[in-house]
Amino acid sequence: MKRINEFVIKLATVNGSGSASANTLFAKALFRLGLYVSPKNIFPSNIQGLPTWYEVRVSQAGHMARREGVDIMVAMNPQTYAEDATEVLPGGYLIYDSSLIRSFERDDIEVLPIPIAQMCAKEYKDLRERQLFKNIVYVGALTALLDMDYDIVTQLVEERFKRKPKLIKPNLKALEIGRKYVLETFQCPLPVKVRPCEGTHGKIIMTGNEAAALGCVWAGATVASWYPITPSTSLAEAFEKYSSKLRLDEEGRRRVAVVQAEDELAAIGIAIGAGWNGARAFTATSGPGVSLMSEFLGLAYFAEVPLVLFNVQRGGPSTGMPTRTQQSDIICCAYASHGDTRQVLLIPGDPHECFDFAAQAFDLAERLQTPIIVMSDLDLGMNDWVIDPLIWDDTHKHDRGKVLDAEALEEIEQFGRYLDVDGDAIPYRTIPGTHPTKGAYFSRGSSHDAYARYTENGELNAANLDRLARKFETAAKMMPRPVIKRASKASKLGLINFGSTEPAVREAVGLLKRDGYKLNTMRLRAFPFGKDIAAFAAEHERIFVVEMNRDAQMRTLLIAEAGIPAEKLIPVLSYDGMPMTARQIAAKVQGTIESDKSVAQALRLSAAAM
Amino acid sequence: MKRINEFVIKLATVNGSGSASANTLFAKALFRLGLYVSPKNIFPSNIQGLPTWYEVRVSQAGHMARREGVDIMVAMNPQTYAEDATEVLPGGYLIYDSSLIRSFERDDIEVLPIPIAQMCAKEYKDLRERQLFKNIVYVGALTALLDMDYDIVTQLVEERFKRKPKLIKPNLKALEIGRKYVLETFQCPLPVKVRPCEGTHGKIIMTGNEAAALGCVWAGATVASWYPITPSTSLAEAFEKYSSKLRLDEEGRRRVAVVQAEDELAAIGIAIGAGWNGARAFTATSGPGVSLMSEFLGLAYFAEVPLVLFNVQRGGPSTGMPTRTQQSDIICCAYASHGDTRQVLLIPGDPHECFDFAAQAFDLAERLQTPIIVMSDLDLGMNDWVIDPLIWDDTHKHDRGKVLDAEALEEIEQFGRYLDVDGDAIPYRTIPGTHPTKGAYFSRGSSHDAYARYTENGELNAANLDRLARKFETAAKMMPRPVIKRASKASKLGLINFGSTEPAVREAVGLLKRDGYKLNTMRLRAFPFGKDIAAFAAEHERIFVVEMNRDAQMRTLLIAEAGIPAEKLIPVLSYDGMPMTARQIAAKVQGTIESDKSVAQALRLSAAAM
Amino acid sequence: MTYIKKPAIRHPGLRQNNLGLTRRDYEGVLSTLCAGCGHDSISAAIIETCFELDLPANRIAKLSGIGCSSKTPNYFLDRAHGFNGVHGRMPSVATGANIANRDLIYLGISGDGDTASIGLGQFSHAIRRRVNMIYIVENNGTYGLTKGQFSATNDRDSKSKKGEDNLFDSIDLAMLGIQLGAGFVGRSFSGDKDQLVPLMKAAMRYNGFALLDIISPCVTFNNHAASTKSYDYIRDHSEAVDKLDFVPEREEITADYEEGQTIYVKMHDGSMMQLHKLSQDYDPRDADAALATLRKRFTSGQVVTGLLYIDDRKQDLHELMKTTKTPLNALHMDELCPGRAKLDEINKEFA
Amino acid sequence: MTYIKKPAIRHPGLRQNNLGLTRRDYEGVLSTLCAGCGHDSISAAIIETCFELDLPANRIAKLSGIGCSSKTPNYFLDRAHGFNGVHGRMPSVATGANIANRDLIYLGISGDGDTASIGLGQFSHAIRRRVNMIYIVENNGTYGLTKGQFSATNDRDSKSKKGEDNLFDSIDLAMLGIQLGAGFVGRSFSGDKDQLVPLMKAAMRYNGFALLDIISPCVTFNNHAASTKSYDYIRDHSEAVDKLDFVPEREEITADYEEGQTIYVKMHDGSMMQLHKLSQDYDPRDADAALATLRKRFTSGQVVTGLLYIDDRKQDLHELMKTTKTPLNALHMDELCPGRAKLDEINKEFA
Ligand SMILES: Cc1ncc(C[n+]2csc(CCOP(=O)(O)OP(=O)(O)O)c2C)c(N)n1
Ligand SMILES: Cc1ncc(C[n+]2csc(CCOP(=O)(O)OP(=O)(O)O)c2C)c(N)n1
Ligand code: SF4
Ligand code: SF4
Ligand SMILES: [Mg+2]
Ligand SMILES: [Mg+2]
Repeated sequence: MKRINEFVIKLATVNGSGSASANTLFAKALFRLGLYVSPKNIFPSNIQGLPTWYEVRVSQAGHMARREGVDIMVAMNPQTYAEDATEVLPGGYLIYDSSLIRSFERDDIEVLPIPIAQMCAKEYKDLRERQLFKNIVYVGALTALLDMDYDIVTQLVEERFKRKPKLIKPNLKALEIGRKYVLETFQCPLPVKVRPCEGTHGKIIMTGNEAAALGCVWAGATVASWYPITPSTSLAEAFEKYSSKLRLDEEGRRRVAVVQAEDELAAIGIAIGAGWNGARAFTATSGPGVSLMSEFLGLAYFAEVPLVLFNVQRGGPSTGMPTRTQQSDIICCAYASHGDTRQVLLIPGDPHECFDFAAQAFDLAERLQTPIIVMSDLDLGMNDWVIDPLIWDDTHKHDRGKVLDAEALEEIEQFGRYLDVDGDAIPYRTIPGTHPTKGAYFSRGSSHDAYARYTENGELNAANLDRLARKFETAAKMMPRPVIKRASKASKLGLINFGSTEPAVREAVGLLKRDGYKLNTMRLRAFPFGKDIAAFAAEHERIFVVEMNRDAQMRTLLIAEAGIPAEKLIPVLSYDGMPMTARQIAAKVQGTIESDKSVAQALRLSAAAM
Repeated sequence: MKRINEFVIKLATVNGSGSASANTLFAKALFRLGLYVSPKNIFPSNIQGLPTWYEVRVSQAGHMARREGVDIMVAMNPQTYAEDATEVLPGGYLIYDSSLIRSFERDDIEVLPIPIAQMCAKEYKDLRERQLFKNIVYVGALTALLDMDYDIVTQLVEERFKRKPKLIKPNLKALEIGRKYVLETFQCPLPVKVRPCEGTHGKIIMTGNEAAALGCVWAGATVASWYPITPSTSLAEAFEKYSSKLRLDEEGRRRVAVVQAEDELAAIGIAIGAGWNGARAFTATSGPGVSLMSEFLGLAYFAEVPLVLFNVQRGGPSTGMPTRTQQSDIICCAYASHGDTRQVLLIPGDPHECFDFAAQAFDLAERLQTPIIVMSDLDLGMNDWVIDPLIWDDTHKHDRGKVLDAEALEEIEQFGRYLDVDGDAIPYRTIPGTHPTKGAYFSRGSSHDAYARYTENGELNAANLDRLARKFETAAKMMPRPVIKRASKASKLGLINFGSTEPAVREAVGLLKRDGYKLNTMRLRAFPFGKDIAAFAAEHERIFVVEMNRDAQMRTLLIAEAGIPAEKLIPVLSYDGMPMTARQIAAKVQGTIESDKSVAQALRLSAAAM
Repeated sequence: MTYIKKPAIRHPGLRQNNLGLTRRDYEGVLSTLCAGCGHDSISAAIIETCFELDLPANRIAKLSGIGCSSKTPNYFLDRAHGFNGVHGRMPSVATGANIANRDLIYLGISGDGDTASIGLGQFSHAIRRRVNMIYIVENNGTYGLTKGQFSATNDRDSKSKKGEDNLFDSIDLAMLGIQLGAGFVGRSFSGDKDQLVPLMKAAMRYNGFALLDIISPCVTFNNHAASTKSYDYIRDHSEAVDKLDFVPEREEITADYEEGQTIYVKMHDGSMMQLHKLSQDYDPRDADAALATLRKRFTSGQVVTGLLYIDDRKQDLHELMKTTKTPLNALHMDELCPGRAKLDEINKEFA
Repeated sequence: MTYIKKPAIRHPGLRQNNLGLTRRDYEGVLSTLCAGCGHDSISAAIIETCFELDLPANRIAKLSGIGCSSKTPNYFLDRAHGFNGVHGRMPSVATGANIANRDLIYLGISGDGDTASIGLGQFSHAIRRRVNMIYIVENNGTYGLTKGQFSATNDRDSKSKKGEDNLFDSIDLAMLGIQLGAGFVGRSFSGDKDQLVPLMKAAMRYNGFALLDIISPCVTFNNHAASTKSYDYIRDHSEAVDKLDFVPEREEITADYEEGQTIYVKMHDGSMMQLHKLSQDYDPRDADAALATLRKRFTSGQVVTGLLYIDDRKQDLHELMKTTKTPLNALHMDELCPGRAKLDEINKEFA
């Protein structure tokens, strides 16, 4: 087994013990060493005292999905010692706090006891410091065990406490304690270790929520209204942080307003009011919030009010698993609200796209005058991903869509808010206060004619509904196209995925290829579906649809909305709340190929054509 | 044109003028004469002063759908004279209040002026009475013009004012005024007229909301919580009326509680609390309310709480057309809430089924421990339909599902709220307070194991989700089966419909048959779909799916959930808010058959097989 | 067709305000409410107020929820943008609109069902957030548009048109407003134009959350305590045709009384309502006293009208949030988008 | 695995109540709240109260919303059914449960976020509806479970752990409760067991809506006004690792003071809270006086504790609705289903 620069290390700690910061420091150091890391924070829905894990896949090759099996377990939580030990692969290592000695019934792994608590007790007098620095101590130990460039680690500590320099020393000391102990006690480094490389040079490491928040800032969003809910909270908080820093006017006043609403209904109501009034506005939430927003989402669809909604998905149904990931709000969002309502979805595949799509979402919302729902998930939103630096093109002109200003209003004879002037089914709107006598109209969720007048004439209303349906066709043309990667032109086997499953899919496709199965892949990035989707389906006999939900929701959408025959689409599902692994996908694909005749037939077809 | 016992009469009045009562009296009299009537109340979303129509299809043959064209128009509203006149078929009649003479530019119809206001002004001193009795006067006139058995009409008046006998005389007088005037003035009866028959003897005339409310009473529902919204309000109000009359205990206290909640979230919350606590509980609402309930619907699905929700659908999206009908909440309800949530729907096709399904819904809710959504619509809910009398089988045992009482709890070792004991994926529940030490559990919307304990173990949670999916399969087996009517065993052309479109479909199928097109029909009555649905689809090459929404929502569900290939299903849609007509359906079907090659092919196949 | 454009007859002699506009320029489409509905009087008062204050209509945004009351923004200020949202959620939409452009006047119109039931949470939090707006509740104690169910402001023990008892105590929105920190709280009666218009003028000029709880009788589903005589009379006659679909045309109820006076106003159903107009020596700047007065009069069945409470020193939401003085919706993209170089800097923080 | 069953060690010497049960029989699963969290003290008080009142746990139903506070019903009364619903909607679920069976005791547990923000409407209407229940707000002025955002009961101008200012005035739930007609309103402090348990006992015995607003400090996201000294100390140390994920283990804050006394209680962040315990001559039956007292003390920064208001004569929801005395969920189907003959009669009305 290749274990240099390719391994999984897992840190088992206790919630609220200060480990999260130490763990991030550790992952960042690995990243600085040039390695791809994909840390997954597996935390409870609680604040203190429950088991928490931080699992870091380290990969020079760039694999960023989770991988089964742990090479090095840092077991700091006696509550979970037993289960933690079982996860270590044969030949792997288990480090634990041996202040209280215990035995682990595994003779196929190596146990490295470090008396962390004892050492801290000796070193620090303050009880809190004792507790806190335990985390830094194990990081220090790891630097030696893994042969990490120590300067990089100490430099990171210094960067981090730039503004609190007095904290640098105690942290460095804690690092030293751990490092020194293992250097003196064990054979360092371990065979599982790192070697600096260039892999991630020039890259950044960031969560999707941070990226999306930055996207909102760069898109010129001025109003954010939200209600706290995991895992979307950090998006709103990051937006508040960056926008209030980057948007100060000459007098120190803010060119932005962030409102913590009293609930999700108010959060989206505020965004609708602001969007209607010409500001770029958004809200961020997760499943329960989306359900609560659905009446308002129908209003925004029907009254044609631009707004952006980030749905950072978590485990459903209901309150479900708030700290786990899923992609299970697909149908709920695509058809959010009662009546003939349909919503536009953007589905980023990594934090880089979270930034790009966040920025695009505001253009699309204003161009289409409708809500744009950006579908992220907990894994994408809250975990750190290694990505290319974010890019902004200074020549980009924010597209505010069809808005008539006072001058334009002067020129036209009669303004009709919902008239299809250009044949693309997108009407012109006006912003309140624009003109003293022209362009005012009445927005409403009740049936209306092309002049925004209330009507109970069923045909006028149906005509308006037809225009909305045509607008959705226009939308399909504006959506980001899917990313298609072909293993072979001739392959009749395809795979469709979207969102955060991308790293697992990329790796799985590699594994499958190695075993002789060539799959062409298409990563969906939006709904409504453009032409490419049906075209891809037409080219393939059997297509695996990878998604993290029980009901194969995207598959349902593909069947219903892209007209793909059901029998073509084979679900590959996972809904235990954990990010998928490549092997999960590869095993399901391979299993199906080998057991299902129709798939085997497709494969033969590909082979014949190859 | 056959115009005896087969015609359409339309009464154009003003909202709040007291016409609704007079119109109902009129329709009921026709019904008593043995005729099928299907009055459609076309009313504005307002209280007073706007145009209102009451359109009555009269049919000895039993056609109960709307029909295009009006044979007799009673135009009482000067605001709409012009449009009302255009609706009259050539050879038809227009009656109007000629207190103010005016001309109607139609020489192909006969205009019958009656100076109604003048006559009332002469007869009644009180201003309100003048206004009010105008309506009775035109009914009186119609009795003579249509040759209605006058005794039946007067008897109806007497029945109605049994409890206010002093009102009988003035009403009879008003009838007389109108009757006398036309008898003296015009050649009575008109060629469009009625002749008593036996058609509806033994039948009743009732709205779906009244029937559903009675169903709830007979099902033993004890808790109703609701928030006013058209067109569901009359369901809750009828339940309150009947249950408080029929459910008094010895001390005059009520064996029922009806709560007008502060909004729809509270309405469903109350129903959930009551259902959880072992009462049969329901709520009734329409589109906007369903959207607001969607978070709670997910909780009830996941925590497995029985409750019944009546969705009396109206025109969407958003506030839409509150006083018009649609079937556009199909998808929204089938998948209500975020996450992998799916809901059970019952879809009655007439008020008789509204009663039956309401009653069954409570058994199903408790047997399945999940929300049951009864999908009605404004046409079904608020208009009068001629149906067979409601039937109750006194031997029916209300099925309360799997509930463990104290005795049962004594016997089992460990109670597991979400254990699949019987292999049907339906667990056992307990009612709070049952046993001093056993059977208590914690209901929650967060992830839980088979013992209702909170868990963040993804696999345990997934296992529970899998059981819920299996429970949905069990549900499919318990659903009322679709009603299949075969025109011909050999026909390869089918038609699927559901709900209130049934009369129009029956009539359309007759029209098509006359023209040589034999369609087998299947009326869906529930979701999830049972086996019959796919079987019906398999038997047919092309199937028309009739529904009142823009997006062909049921068709989507059939494709996605019954595995029917999209190309088989041809949408027949209407979404102008009016109940469909037979001709609308027949024309679309015939047009498609004649223009679409694939359908023609299906037809040939049927012909070959015949 | 329920959209009826008013005939555009111009009376050349109509009085003009300082903007050269006549009252007509402040009107909306023809009301579709019941004849005599109190809500129409409130619309008239709004028109009067805006005309007299020389307000340019396009600098006003009208927002509402759902209900007969919430329809009224269609019936005034045709030149202003309007937003008729969803039931009970006007406060949040108004908050968002206000945040987007602090320079317009926000006129929120709601009903008692819209505000005191489904909208109670949003109402309370808009107050707490000190949104700079005028919030008018057209309070008729009933759900007009859905045909007469009790609302949460309906008096205990009164009867509905169908004869049912109201079981619950009413919520007093003015007291609630003061308690939650509204800076301006007034109450009036739709038929008391002399009190209403000045109160509205003051509210329009107030910088912060101004609540106007306006008693506005519902002609059709009026449900104040039954006064045997006239109530039965009407019931008999509406029941003459068995269903409650007859709405007799009525005159607007008016009230003309002096400060400090308590009067009885006869409702459409013949019942009486007691209005008490605050006297000149009442100090509306003392919240504690205001609440005490309201509670005391409430206990003796009196509805106090007038300017109940005002606090001039309260900062509005924008001041609290320290938003820039230019309306957010008027900022240029180059003031908002930090551009490429700044993004490169941020990238570095994550490298 | 966050479900931790407590070790079932039996101490034979444990005191038994009149039902022969020990305190242990009233416990729940092990709490997963932060060490020192005020909510745990409230759970302990509930256990104490039920034990001492000899209540059979299975005659109690525990209901809650979402939040750290709303988790607590899992940590007491294992033998009672519980329902942990959705955020802010406990009041409606409790109302429904109560309607279904008037004979159980309904114990609703909520947080300040759960009640004063998302749940404000349901809270207010459950009060107005006079649901016979005990409604406990475990009030910490913050959103604990979502990591320390301000709640609507948080004091104006206090600072969050991240150093942001709270811009808005707090909502006083006790005053709101009195204003909306709650029949029993008490306030206490989680660390004052001597006051809390008797107050809970009284609430348990009260027939109607009993509101207990219990100040319950959040160890982790405590956000009362910053006291320079100790606050900075902690910030330094939690920031030592840059993220706010370190939760030092804390002792419960307790308070022991006499009736009529005003004391300062030191919060976890070193700031001070002023508690004022009502004196014996305070008459809790006068709502006007209660409100006046609360408002006055509030203005001077004091939080009044004790039994603030009680009205013995209020009828509860079931009395108002005149529901039968047998619990609705215990009625037999033959008492409920009118049967065939009755239906035939009704058919005739429609013939
Ligand atoms: C979510 C939702 N629930 C219910 C309704 C139905 N509805 C329309 S108006 C109304 C009540 C209006 O009462 P109020 O606000 O007092 O206005 P009024 O008609 O009395 O002026 C209701 C319940 C709706 N439109 N939307
Ligand atoms: C609909 C919905 N919105 C948001 C959340 C996220 N959420 C969970 S707990 C909580 C706040 C809890 O605050 P509080 O009620 O004060 O309880 P505490 O944790 O402080 O005891 C929020 C917003 C949710 N679960 N559901
Ligand atoms: S129903 Fe009542 S509130 Fe509505 S318009 Fe008529 S009078 Fe006004
Ligand atoms: S975060 Fe605060 S409220 Fe939540 S458990 Fe910890 S101390 Fe208690
Ligand atoms: Mg009202
Ligand atoms: Mg809290």
